[in-house]
Amino acid sequence: MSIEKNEEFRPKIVAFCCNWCSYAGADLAGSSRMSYSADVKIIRVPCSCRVNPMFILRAFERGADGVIMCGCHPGDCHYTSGNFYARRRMTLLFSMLDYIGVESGRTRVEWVSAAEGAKFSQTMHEFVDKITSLGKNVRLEDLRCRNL
Amino acid sequence: MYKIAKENLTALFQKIASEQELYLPVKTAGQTNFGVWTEDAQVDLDTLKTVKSPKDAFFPQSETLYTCIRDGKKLKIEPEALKDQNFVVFGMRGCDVKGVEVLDRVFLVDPLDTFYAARRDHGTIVALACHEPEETCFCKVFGVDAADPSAADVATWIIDGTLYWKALTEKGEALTETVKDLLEEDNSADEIVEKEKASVRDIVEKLPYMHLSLEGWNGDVLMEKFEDPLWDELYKPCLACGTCTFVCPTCQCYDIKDYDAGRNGVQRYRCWDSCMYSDFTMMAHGNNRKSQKERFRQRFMHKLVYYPANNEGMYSCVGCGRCVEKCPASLNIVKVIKAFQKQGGEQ
Amino acid sequence: MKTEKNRAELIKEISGVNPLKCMKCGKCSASCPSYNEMDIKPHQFVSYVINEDIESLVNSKSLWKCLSCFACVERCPRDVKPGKLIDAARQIVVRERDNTYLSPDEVPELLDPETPQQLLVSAFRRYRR
Amino acid sequence: MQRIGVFVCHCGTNIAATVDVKKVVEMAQHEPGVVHAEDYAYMCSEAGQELIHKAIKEKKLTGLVVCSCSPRMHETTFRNAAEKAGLNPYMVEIANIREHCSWIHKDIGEATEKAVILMRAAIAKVNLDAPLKPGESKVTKRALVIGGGIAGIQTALDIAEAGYPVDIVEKTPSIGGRMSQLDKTFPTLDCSSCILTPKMGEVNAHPLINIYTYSEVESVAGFVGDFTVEIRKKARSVDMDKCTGCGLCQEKCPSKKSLSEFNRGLSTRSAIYTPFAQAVPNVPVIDREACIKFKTGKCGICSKVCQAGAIDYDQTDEIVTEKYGAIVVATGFDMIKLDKYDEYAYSQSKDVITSLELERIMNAAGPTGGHLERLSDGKDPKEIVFIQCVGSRCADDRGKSYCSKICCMYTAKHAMLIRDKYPDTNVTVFYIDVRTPGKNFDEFYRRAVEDYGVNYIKGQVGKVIPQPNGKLLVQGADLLDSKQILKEADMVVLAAAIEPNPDVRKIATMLTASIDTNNFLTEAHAKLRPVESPTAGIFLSGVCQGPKDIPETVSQAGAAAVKAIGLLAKDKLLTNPCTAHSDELMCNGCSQCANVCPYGAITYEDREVNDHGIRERRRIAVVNDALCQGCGACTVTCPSGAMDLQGFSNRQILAEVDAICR
Amino acid sequence: MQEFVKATSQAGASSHLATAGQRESQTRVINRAKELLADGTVARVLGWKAGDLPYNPEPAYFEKEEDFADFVYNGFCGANLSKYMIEASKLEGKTLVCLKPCDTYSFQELMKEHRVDRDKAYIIGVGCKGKLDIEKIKAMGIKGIQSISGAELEDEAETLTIQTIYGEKTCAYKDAMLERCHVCKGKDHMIFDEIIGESKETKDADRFTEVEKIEAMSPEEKFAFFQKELSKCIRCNACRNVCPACSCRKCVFDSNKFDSAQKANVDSFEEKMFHIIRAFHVAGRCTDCGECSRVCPQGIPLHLFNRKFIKDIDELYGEYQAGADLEPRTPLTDYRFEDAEPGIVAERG
Repeated sequence: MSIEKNEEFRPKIVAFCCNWCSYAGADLAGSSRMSYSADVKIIRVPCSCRVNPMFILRAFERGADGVIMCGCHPGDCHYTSGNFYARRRMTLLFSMLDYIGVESGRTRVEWVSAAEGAKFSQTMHEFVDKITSLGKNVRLEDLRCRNL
Repeated sequence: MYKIAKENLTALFQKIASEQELYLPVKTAGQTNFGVWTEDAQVDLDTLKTVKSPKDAFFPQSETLYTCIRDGKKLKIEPEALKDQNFVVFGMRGCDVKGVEVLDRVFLVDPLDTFYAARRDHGTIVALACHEPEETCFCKVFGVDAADPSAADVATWIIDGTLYWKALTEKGEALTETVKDLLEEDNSADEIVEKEKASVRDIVEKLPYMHLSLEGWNGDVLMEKFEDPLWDELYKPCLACGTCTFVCPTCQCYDIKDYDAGRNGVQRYRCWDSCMYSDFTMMAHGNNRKSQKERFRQRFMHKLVYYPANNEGMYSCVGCGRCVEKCPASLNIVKVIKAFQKQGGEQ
Repeated sequence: MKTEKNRAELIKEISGVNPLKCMKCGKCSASCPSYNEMDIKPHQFVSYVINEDIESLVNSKSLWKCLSCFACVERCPRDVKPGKLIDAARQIVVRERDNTYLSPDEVPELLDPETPQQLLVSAFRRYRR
Repeated sequence: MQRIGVFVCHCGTNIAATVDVKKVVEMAQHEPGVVHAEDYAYMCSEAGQELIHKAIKEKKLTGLVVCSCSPRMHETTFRNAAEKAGLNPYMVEIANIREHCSWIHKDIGEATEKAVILMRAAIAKVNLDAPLKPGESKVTKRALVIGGGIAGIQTALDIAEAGYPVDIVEKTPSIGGRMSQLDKTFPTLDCSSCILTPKMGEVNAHPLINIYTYSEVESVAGFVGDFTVEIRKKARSVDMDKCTGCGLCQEKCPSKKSLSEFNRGLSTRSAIYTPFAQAVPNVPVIDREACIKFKTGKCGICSKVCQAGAIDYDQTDEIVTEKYGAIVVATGFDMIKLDKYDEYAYSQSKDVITSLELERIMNAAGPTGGHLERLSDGKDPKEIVFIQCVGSRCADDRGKSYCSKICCMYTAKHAMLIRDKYPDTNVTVFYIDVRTPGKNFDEFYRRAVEDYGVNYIKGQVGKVIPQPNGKLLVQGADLLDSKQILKEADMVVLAAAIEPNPDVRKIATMLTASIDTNNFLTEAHAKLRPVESPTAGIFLSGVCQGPKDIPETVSQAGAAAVKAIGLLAKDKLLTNPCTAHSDELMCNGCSQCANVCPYGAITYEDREVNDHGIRERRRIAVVNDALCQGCGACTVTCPSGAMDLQGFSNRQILAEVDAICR
Repeated sequence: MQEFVKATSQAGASSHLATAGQRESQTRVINRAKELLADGTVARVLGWKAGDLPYNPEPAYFEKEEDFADFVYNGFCGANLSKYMIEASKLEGKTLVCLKPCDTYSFQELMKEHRVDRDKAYIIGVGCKGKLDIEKIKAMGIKGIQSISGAELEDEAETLTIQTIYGEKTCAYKDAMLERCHVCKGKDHMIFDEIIGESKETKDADRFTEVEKIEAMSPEEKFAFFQKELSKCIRCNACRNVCPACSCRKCVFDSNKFDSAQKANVDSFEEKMFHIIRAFHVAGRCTDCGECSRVCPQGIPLHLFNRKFIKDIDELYGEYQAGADLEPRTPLTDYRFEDAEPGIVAERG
């Protein structure tokens, strides 16, 4: 039983979570002790509509292997309509990334309510698996970041 | 003089590239620019003007100067190594070679630009005479002979499927030594080349821009030209993009910027800048050229007045005509010179 | 493999019905013209599928008593469509009989004027694809 | 450069068991800007806060990072602690190393590594934090209640009793709402009018309450504490001040063919009318669509008979503009339309009626004078069938997905009342489930079964078929006895689902209050803030928020009043400082941000700017801090990045991204 | 040299003769402009001034009657003048602006965004029979150009005749047309005060064909395609600066707000970032005027980015043409409850 742990690919995953639903959902996953990979790091934003496509590209530039955005379910946005705008923005952005040849599994949007700790954990499991299967992001990374 | 059949050029390039880096016109996605030679590169010696000038070879669009690496609360500075390998730039036109001379007068004077100097030291220029100059060319105006790129290390001509090769400097001789096996000495070559030169010069005479007059443009007309109300009109179509400066073989302005690579450190690099850009020479107090008119004027005043004032009357335009071809608003230095000329005529 | 679980899954797949949506209101049974002939009532069909007791279903009289009038499908407030479940159970029976069942081309010549209209409609529905 | 203090909480063993807190502290010390780092068992405790206080003072900290539980838990605690020590509370960032780290990871190495990264992200953010100060806004001490039913009436009374003026806007000519249409109320069977009418009178007489009937909200601007509302007073054609309410005009009006809205169309009324006898105000309105004078120009009888000279045919709609500090929505409900339920023959037979119609029939002031009779032939029904859940609990688009909540109880009430008054009449109730949670509710239902002999059958009715003999054949199933039932009935009563008043959508849009897919107004929190809308200053009363019976409505009305009073009692409001701001030098004035702002917080002004020496007038976006809730929709819409969000700025989020990715 | 001057002036004269009768609409624009200047309706005219080569007219203002000697409107007047109206809106008085049908979409989009002032503009909608791309002509190996005939609006000829110092060449008008004209949105002006000159339909291709071709590629091919194209980018910003939708006073790529101010690509990621974000910022606002691709000195088909977004928007949120109306909401500042989820990208493959 001597698997070389260091050789294993550990993806870097950034998760943008809206304060009102998904961040709370992640909190619930925590308080319910529903584990998911430590490769996921959460950034709290007030609403999914605060997530600028620039943030996502920046994450990839800096070496993230996957970026996931979570928000309130459509219709449940704390700010009424934020996630609707976010949904359109992300759909177009993801489509563009796919268009220029970035594997479409590297980005994901999931709606997670404050009550869906299990869904949060499950989603992160799936996403980490997906990114692990895709391997290192090489198409969008700025090499300066890696070399430095 | 040596010669080599055009179909053997690949062998020549292979030979050069086996010993040093070789830059030459390469076609990628429909456009020809100078690039590094590789086995599968599509070499294009027929296109008269590459989109970008070959100045990249000596003054790259961006280059790292040094890197700061963070280690806890300490900082380590690692300067970038200077170029220490020889390389060859093949296929530069006469105007582009003259362009290097313009850059030399900026970067090789005190304070010496060591990055540039290292590249100049290690670079050998193999120029290619023009065969069919075009209507946008006006090199003759600035004293460049399209038919005879004599300021290079090696001058070459392609005539009827044969490349003629003539070393002009020590560096050129040295390069010639390394490829001698592939070249063939030809004593009758001079005659053929002279004939070609004459024919090219004939064409040059017929080109519309080649007789442009630079009367009234020199280092002594600073205030007169600077304050001319004509600028108020000329700049108007300008979109403030950097096309003219980035395709220009003589534009030498650069900006120094930092790239913050996250937690690992910061890379300081320099990159071409354009006097057309709104944040050109932007300082803490603001911008010393606030309007596009001032920025537009700067470019032409620099080429035709400021530079000559500091360089014994030498202009910093070489008449390559790239800006004429590429300006999205169809503005260019020729139109500017002509506008002043027309105004002079009227007065 | 023909387990009850697989058969129940198959019924759900064929019918496109999620039986768990049933709230046991019984409107299907209330609407059914063949109710009295049936041993398993329409609303019970749903629980048989939920409980994966497909064997009882396929052996029931009800299977062949259903006219496929789809009143239950039309009226079900929960979109459970018991009629579709019954129809799917019949499909299972037919499929499990291998290739002995009729091809759609053979149907017309077997028709006789005594055949109830409902049955014809039912047959057409089934062979529509 | 900030002077940052990092505080790592053990949370007993909650964090410390899986995160090596000492290691986190050590790593913190290597971070640029960090001048202090320590750990403690319970950071949120008095003692923990004392440590923070001391460090701020001694090390002159300018920013804090607390590595602890979720910011949703203790962000406020630590912000307050910072403020007490003289630090701006918004210079505090939380690294969530409990919910997002120690509680979900088992491997200490892994969890510690992650905790360090989360800490670095928080440090990166706090480095770019700027002190923020909440703004202040004034509070107009006046409330608006939209809707004059029992919910609106109760809310208005409670607010007025606390000493604040209240305006009620009611769309119909009288307040009273649905409750005024009811006969008796469960589970006590008091007469609805008897308990409602005194309240209507009280509202009418209250010096602090002003009622706008026959009026609608036209527009709403402003924000919590300072709403400006335009109210359209529809032309009543009767002078409110002059009318004495004698009723002569209604008596003499020759146009008497209009269907009475109050009686659900079961009777007619005159063109000039008050909806019902006890209407408040007791001033009629002219229905201009029905009025002969308005249709032909000839008639004018009402004007002739009115001794007070109150009739005014030239009256026009009037717009009143008022300022309010709080707005309570109490727009109530209606029954759904039954046109999609052909199987119940509602549109085919006059003897298939809705429960609300039954209320009117049973009511002494109703179309039949309180006598239960078939509307088709006036005969006494001997066999009555009640069908439950018509359009409620529906998965398809014919009805509503929710349980309408009140039907089980009012059906029991109807059944009981009928059995009581007409012992010869059989009553059968087809039900799916009988839901009776509520004080004395189940007892009430049991009485209907046990004492009054109401026949409850479990099973939904499949079809109601009108028979040639005038009877109604009800085809149902008794699921418990496993038999199909065919029953001939004289009358069928449908417990139709209730739905929010259709006007609420328009009102919600004006208020920027969110609404769910069923058009119910959304509460700020389903459990903890059930009477507040997520939009500040908007409160919810009654069925507009979800199905409710009268006692629940009244208690919620009181709760909404208390929330409104709590707001009105304040002299000033502190606004959330994490709002958007537009950089005037970068703003294009393109209006895209205003398009996405859910709060109407962005306006534009022409302003002279000095852009590095160039002076020019530009159209610049201006954010109203009091309106902005800080969602950030505008910041992403803005292509130039002129719009940025304080507390969650572009550079801060990017810094967090960088810190995580490295 | 003397000979040359003579030769060209002769050529010029003859070509002038050949087209004199065909320049009718240009003359009508000039006459109308002079009228409006004279009666004070407009303070200046924004049009095109003949260049010193047959194919390089430049956008220019005309304020005096004598300026109009140089006024030109022909197949090489491809520049979209609507963006110049941002600056012109700040000037005293009205500016008469000549807009081609496609330019009017941009103008309307700019109106929507309050960047141009309708009251400061007098719009003459000029006809269009497709604009010419000198790069395409040169790519046919035609060089040393002295004169070009057949580029006038009224020319019936389907062929351009090009005199060069290396001899006379011809090429089909269609073959020299800008890509955008082959997928023209139509020759109707969306907004104008008056229209002068006829147009001729030029659409002969579907504008999404190229996008579809890329969509059908494997991720590796897609990546290689864009890598190759974008590696040519010199970050001259011509695409941005010519774009009527990119009218930000301060571009994010020039500001420190996102740490995104980079003047040149140091890493291949940067040009992708630049072009994706640029396309994203104009998504829903881009009228597909094609100026970005026209001006790119490196011939990068930049419209492929914008059109991808347009295609997605059309497919996901309903057909939308930016600039076709003055409705304030664009697809990205609007939504429907039932909008597709982002997962659709992966689902449709």
